[in-house]
Amino acid sequence: MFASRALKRAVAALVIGGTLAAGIGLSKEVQAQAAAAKLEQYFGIPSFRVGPFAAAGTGFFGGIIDYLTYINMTGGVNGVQLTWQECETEYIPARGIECYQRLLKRGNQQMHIFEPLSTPIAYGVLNRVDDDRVILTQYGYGRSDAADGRVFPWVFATLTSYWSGASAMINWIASREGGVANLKGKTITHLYLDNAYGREPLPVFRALAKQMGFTLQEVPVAVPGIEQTSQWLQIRQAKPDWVILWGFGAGMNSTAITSAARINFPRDRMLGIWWAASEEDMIPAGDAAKGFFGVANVPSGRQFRVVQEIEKTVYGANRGNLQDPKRIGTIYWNRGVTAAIFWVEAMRNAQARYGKGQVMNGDQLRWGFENINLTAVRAKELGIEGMLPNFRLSCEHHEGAGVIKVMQWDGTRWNTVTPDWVSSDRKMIRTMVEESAARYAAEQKITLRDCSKEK
Amino acid sequence: MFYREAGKFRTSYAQDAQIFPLGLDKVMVGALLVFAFLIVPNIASQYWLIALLIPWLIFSLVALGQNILTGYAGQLSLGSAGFMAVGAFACYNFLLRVDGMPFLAAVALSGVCAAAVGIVFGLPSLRIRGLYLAVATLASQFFIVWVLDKFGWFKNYDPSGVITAQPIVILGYLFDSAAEKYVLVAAIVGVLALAAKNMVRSNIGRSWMAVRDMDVAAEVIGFRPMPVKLLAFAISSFYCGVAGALFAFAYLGTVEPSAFNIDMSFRILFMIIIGGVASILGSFLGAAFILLLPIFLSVLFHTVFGNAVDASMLSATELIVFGALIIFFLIVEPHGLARLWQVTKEKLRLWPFPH
Amino acid sequence: MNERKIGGVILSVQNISLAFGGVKALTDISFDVREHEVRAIIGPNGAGKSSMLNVINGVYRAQQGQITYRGQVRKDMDTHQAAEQGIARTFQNIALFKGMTVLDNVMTGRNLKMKSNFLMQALWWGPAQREEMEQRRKAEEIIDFLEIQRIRKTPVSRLPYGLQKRVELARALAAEPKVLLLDEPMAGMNVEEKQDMCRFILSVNEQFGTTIVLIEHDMGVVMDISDRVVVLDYGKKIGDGTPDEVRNNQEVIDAYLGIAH
Amino acid sequence: MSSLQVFAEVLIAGLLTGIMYSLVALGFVLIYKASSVFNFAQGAMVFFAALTLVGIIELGVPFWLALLLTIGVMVLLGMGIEKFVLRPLVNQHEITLLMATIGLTFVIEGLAQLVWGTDVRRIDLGIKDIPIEFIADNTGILVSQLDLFAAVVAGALVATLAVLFSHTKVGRALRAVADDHAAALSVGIPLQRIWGIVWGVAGLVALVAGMLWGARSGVQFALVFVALKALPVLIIGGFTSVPGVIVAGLIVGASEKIAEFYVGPMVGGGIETWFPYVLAILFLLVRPEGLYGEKIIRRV
Repeated sequence: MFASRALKRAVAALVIGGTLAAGIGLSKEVQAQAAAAKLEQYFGIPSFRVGPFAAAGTGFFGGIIDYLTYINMTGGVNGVQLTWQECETEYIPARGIECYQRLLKRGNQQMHIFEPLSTPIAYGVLNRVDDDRVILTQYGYGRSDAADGRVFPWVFATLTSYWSGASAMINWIASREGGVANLKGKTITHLYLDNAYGREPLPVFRALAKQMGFTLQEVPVAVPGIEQTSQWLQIRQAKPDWVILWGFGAGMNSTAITSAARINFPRDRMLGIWWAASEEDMIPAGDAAKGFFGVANVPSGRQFRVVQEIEKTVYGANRGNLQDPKRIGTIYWNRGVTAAIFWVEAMRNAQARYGKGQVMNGDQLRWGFENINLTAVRAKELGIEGMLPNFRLSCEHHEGAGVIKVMQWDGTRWNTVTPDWVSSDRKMIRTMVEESAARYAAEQKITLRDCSKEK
Repeated sequence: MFYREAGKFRTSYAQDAQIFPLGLDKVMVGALLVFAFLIVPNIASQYWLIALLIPWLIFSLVALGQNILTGYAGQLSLGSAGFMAVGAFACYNFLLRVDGMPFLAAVALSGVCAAAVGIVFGLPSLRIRGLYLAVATLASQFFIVWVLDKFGWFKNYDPSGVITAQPIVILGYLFDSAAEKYVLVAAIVGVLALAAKNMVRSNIGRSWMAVRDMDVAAEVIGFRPMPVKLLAFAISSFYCGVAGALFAFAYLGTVEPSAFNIDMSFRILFMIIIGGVASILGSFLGAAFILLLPIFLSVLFHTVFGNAVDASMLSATELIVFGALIIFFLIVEPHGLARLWQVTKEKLRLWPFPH
Repeated sequence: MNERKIGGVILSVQNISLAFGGVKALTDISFDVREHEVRAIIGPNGAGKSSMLNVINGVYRAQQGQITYRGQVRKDMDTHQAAEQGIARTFQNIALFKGMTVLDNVMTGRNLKMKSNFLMQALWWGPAQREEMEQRRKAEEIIDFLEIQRIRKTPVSRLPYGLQKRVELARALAAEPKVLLLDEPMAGMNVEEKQDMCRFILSVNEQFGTTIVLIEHDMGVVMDISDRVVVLDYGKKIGDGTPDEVRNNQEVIDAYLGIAH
Repeated sequence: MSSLQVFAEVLIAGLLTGIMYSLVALGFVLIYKASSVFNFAQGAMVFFAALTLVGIIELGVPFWLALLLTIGVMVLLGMGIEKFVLRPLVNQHEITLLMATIGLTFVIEGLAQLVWGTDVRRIDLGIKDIPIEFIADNTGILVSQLDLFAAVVAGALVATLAVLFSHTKVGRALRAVADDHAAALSVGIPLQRIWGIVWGVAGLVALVAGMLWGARSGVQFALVFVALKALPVLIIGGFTSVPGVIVAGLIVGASEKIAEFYVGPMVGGGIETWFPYVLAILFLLVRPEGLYGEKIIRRV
């Protein structure tokens, strides 16, 4: 008996020892291999493919990888091949930071762009990117005031930020109501996940409510939000004209929609932020979701040329990353593709200035980002007309166009109902951004970056 | 052979009460300290420092706190992450609102704040036991996060509802690099671990264990359950609070209250169970197991199967293996990794003559 | 060994009645204990002996009656007071601290003598350390006295029953009690163990002059070592006096022969 | 709408939600009662069950057959857990067993996502999650068909279990086991077979919970979180009482909804997260052993 116990213990020791040793050893070896490689631009991909948000993760990072593969299969960026390393974050900050550090270096290659698709993880690395000269792209999430490139030189919001999104949503609602004037006396409910993310747009909504004279009902939903009975009873009492759904995760979003059905609240009076407007958020709600409006920072669909080409080239060659090719053209996947498009676009800009066919470093890529100029012509070349708005970034302005499209769910797919992009109140938002950024800079004793010195 | 008690006679109780009775132990501990404070900071890569060592030390500290409360005082609690949150936000506000507040003082004070909160939420323990208490302590977890989330003051009305840790300055010296932060964390954790060891080998430690093992007898022999339990809650929460402050200042940097979620509380409890209940060493081993093993698994899997296997399947498999390992270790040694270590040590004392 | 002399009354219980819900455990019990004597409480199972001890050191609160201890009259005892006032006890089914070593168990007996606060202990501060060592010496005296040096560092859960009983006695003695309550100290022991235990109890009584109140089933033992005996039956006192008086008390005989009431 | 109607509506909604909590808590109780294991993996089992069901349906298997298959899977899973995880750990400390079930949680979650992937799916029970016109028209109060259906199912489930446990051989054996393992063994009750059965039944309960919750908020990972909702129910109801869990579920559901609805708006809302736990604490201060839990008598 004792002997056997001792034996078991020995085995136990071996198991753990082995795991560790192998873990370290192998990683070294592979790094060595990678180091040997020539003319590769290396990207780190901190994905999450398990856990509550896995559906988002697999779609988004699948899209990124598919586009990178597509670029490689079509000759790379001026001959420079793209290579990447994936790392599972499970959407947990600690794991995210570990991934950031793990991906940061691979052999002699450096990670220059970090896109965790997670506000908590973005916060976890926010204070590191300056030293590591890594670009944190915050593709449609994170601190809205990071749009001020003088305070956050390494953080971008290439897509519309939450604040711009919020403002644009109100603008669209106003247009549905036949003009801002008609918002007076109306009630709009902000149904939000009760954490930093859900509270982010409150300053904007409150300001607009005062300015446009509508009543704002704030209804928080406790994390994880799979139970909203009392919230919807409150909404039923307030009889709002619109409910803005600021949720994350299919659990909360689909529950919100089914709960609306339970009190006969019309779904075509609901408008979901882009984290509450993916196919994965609608499907579980079934018919209840029919008519629901969703915000798109990148619309869904396969009609875009780049999507079709990826499908043809990458999936044709059976090198696609999605387990289920049916998800090609879905919101998260499309968003991932466009995220990668910006990476590559920044690379092209940088190469154009610092040397074609070269591997770019962090500073060069940042210059590339800050000189992104997405004109109609360029969009056509990239095959993303209607997929992304036209805009240009600069040293001061790290946020994209600050516009949205609105889609409606017909029970099986999203249909864009706004052919043109709905704009936000740029001036107001920019003022808020700069105020907030200034406060942050003061608190952190940051000296503002002088953009006039750079070009 | 060399690891022996034989021939080393103790001539005073003080000698007998030492933490590391054997000469060899002392040497090794000394070596360990040199290694930890002189060698590691110089040789360890950024990755090791930031991604592994610093979080490991911080969570070991929380696990220590949890172990004092659950392991020694026998109060099953699930509020640790909540108390960490108190520490983190207290530290931020002390530094923000009190000019010239020294960093270490702020950390200590945030520990005290956490302790105060801990006492309040410890009160039910005077009447509630076991699993019932464990679930009841979840109240603290949820309530604390809710309060921090709800009231902007704690976050200095940051529009994103987060706090950003101020730079760490001690006596005018800026602890900026990973190595510096590591040294700072290691020092604090080391001191508090020693303090914990001292407490558990003193009267206070005995009072905790007495209440844990047989509260009526403890009362009859003269311990007062109420102060004993509440002190356990206070000290445990103090450890959590300090760890929380370090978590925010030496590790995460920018934190939102919901970072200290229920999942974290559970993981901290896992750490002491897998590491060893009522064991200082166990707290460190457990933290390593729960925090680092998944990372090693993922490194291992990605390097072995790399791009050959679909990443989603890889991640899922990591989970399975991790869970299986937990079960495996429990079956091998239900009393945790610390016991494994202890057993090997006892074997070593007899080696090479087992009988 | 010093010649012990029985002193005045140190502890007396008057008209104690205790009931759990409807069940009467003790009805109107009165008796006294003199300093330095060995006082036995006997009676059939369920006679309320343990309840009596529990009332004396405050584990139970009697509904009626009062307790006079060292001249102080109380409605009922408070466990902690009892400990502070020098009442220690052992339990019928051993109540040791299973997770701790013999030494630590005995050390807990010294806890009331420890004055240093937790901060000093945490820092292993000079005074705290000196105090710890001081108390450790005292504890070791008891350990030597009860001849359990060998098992000093053994976790009590690994000890055989007889030894556990002895360790529990050691823990009680470590508190240097004036009055020592022993609840069936010899239950379930073999003859040798019993003899040892008797020896210890008597020498405690003689050397430290500790007053001893013990519950015991083994009549032989009781009659040998105790100065006076109280007999309980169904929660009532049916006899009180020297062993001989009790032995010839008809009621007691009936009770033990099981004459129906 | 009169304030009375509003209150009635909140109350009813709360009670119906409460039943949903009870349904999850039931799984915990069964296992704790039989083997005094706090099965942390219950939430994962709920997720696994629902996912397996829809997964099989997606393969083109008719609903009822898929249901039977899933039942089989869950029973096997439950018994497997008993055999390979808990049997080797028999007689270990409560907390060790708890940890084992935590390890189990990782395994099950991983397994579910490995086998069925991470896509979010929906499950159609044929009952719509919309108000019942009849009640709405006559009282103005909205009651969801699905909620009512769920309540009925839960009630039926509990009733059946109650009958099984009180009138069958297995049930008597289980009660004996629950009272005292050693004693049960000594009278020749096959302890491990009983445990196997109980874990099987728990798997079954998980399936039912998974179906109903899945129909409400989709079949997806978030289902594991419903376990959290069951915890306050457990302490109020007592870890060992089936009826207790039902009553407690009703109490928790109703009170948390009323609190959120009437008090929430005054303090900024979201108090549902902690309210049930505070309620549970207050409750425990009065009755430390829970509503129906066995009274703990501590003698010396």
